[in-house]
Amino acid sequence: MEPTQVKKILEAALLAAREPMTTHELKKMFDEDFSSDTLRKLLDQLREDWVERPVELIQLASGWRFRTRAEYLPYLDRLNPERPPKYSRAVLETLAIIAYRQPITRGGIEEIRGVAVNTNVIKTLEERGWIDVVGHRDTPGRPALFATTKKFLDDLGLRSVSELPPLEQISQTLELNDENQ
Amino acid sequence: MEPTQVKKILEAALLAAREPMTTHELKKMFDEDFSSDTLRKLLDQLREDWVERPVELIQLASGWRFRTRAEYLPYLDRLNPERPPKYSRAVLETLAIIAYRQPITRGGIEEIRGVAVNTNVIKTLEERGWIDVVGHRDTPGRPALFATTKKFLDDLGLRSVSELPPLEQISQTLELNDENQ
Amino acid sequence: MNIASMEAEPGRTGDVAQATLFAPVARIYGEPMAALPQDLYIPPDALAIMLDAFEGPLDLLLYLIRKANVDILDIPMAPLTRQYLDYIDKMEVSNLELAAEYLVMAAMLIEIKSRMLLPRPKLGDSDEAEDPRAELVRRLMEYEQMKIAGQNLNALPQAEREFFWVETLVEKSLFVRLPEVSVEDLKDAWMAVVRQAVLKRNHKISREELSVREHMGIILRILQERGGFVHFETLFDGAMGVPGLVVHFLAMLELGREKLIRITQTEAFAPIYVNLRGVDDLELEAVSGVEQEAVMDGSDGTDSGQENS
Repeated sequence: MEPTQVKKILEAALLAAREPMTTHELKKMFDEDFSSDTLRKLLDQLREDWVERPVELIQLASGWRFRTRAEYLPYLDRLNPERPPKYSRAVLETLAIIAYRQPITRGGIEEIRGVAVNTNVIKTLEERGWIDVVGHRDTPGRPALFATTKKFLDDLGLRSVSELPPLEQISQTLELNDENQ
Repeated sequence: MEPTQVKKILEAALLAAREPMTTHELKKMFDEDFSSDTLRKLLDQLREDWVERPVELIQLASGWRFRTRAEYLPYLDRLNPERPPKYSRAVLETLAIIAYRQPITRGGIEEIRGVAVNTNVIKTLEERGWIDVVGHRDTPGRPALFATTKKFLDDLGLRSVSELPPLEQISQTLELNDENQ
Repeated sequence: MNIASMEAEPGRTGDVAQATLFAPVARIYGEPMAALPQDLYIPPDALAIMLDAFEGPLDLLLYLIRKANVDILDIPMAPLTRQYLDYIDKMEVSNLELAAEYLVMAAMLIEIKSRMLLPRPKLGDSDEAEDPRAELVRRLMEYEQMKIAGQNLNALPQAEREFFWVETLVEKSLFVRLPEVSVEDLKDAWMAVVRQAVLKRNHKISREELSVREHMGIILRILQERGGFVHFETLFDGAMGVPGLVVHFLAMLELGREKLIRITQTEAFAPIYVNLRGVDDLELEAVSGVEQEAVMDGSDGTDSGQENS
């Protein structure tokens, strides 16, 4: 049998498989007695063939399987949307304080929130790429100054921080709410 | 978004799908608002792209799905030595009567077959997801009306009931004998 | 054509076709039974299998008719009824439990046969008389049509039998869905913070131009990127427009006030330099003990108004 034909048969079997397939299983499809080495080479070629495609052939502990590439998962996720995860109140408030009071030190944030800021909160926001250190305050300990990044603006669909709801409006709303109480 | 990228996303979704997918569902993956027509054209292109491959994109009653091409069956069959169960004549005749005479009551099926319909026959077809109750006839006992499902059409590679093989004109004498003579 | 004369000799090709129609093949007394017996003597064991082979009286009748190769529209009722009853008798003699439908059909055949012997009543004005066989023929034809349709359906390629659905692995863990935050969420969070601050009354929430804050970050970023002393002028970009330049300038002053940058000018009209207050300053302090720095660092950070201007 032509290697191209063997590859096509392997491809058909692997695309339809519900479980990873071992080379031992794959061999069963052929009358010819391929060595595991030959089969392995063909599978490697097949993997190469699929490099530009949205699914990839991967070798797992229990065998070979086609898998949807990670970069397409966000699209697939929209088909069965699960409830998106939420940031904790601490993260959101910290982010808000940094956004409205940037550049600000951790001490500054704590002063406004009235509670200590957990390192994880800062880390979460840094890892998201939404805040970073833009300098250090020239006080003992030289605390880092945090500010929001361009990515933060992009992700929230803003062109600049000044597009955030103005504080005045917020204060007014707040006063209004207070009056209503 | 580039049409090539759209096609790749469609491909990723359809290759991973557990059920046939409608254009309506596929649209959900994109921010852009594609017309069904545009999507349909891209799906047709995708089908073209796969013409030489061992799997094919087909349009079924409940949407689009990839399946292995018939010519690879002999190889794939060797992977699953357990053949799917063969349906008895009673099941096949009952299925045909429901498919061609739907919606129909059990009494209606019995009238055509001339014998009582075993409950297991109905159960077999219901469990396969090929028939279900679509209503009740407004006669004493309010008997259930059976019809075939989309899954039935999907599993037979059909888009609608009208694609079922046409009913044969019954000849006055048996053609089977003629063929064999 | 007469059914009685159609007691076919063994080995007829039609029987081969019948055999395929009437699978499963059974073994009776060790002999394979590929087709239904030709004569009417049927061993009791075979009869039980036969009963299984037929899907009911219509199926049995169709078998008899098709085997005899007679015109279904002109069924010879007498021989057909006789053969049918023979089968039924054999089954009853063997004490096989016979489905009631077989007996109902027997009664129907006898009735048709007897009506065939009587003069037929005219149908309305037409000359045509109703054929007593009409209803039976209609049912036989409809049944046969469905029987064939069932076989045709079975011949269609079927999922998981002739083809398999493609289903690639989707590993959810490869995609971590990040929380989404909207401007609205931020506003709510900020309001919660402010509300709390108001309750504590130890914080003055000033109404500050946000853009000044943003530009403070921009300036800090530029200084950090370039490092060291930066020409004051190069920090301004004409493209910002007048309002932008003003905000930028205010941000620069605010940074100075907050002691985040140092703005220096050695003499009047000399170039103004801006640099981050950072490690260098601390080192500088340590070495030369710059007085001004010491004073300012010692201050409480309230508006002194005397800092680098």
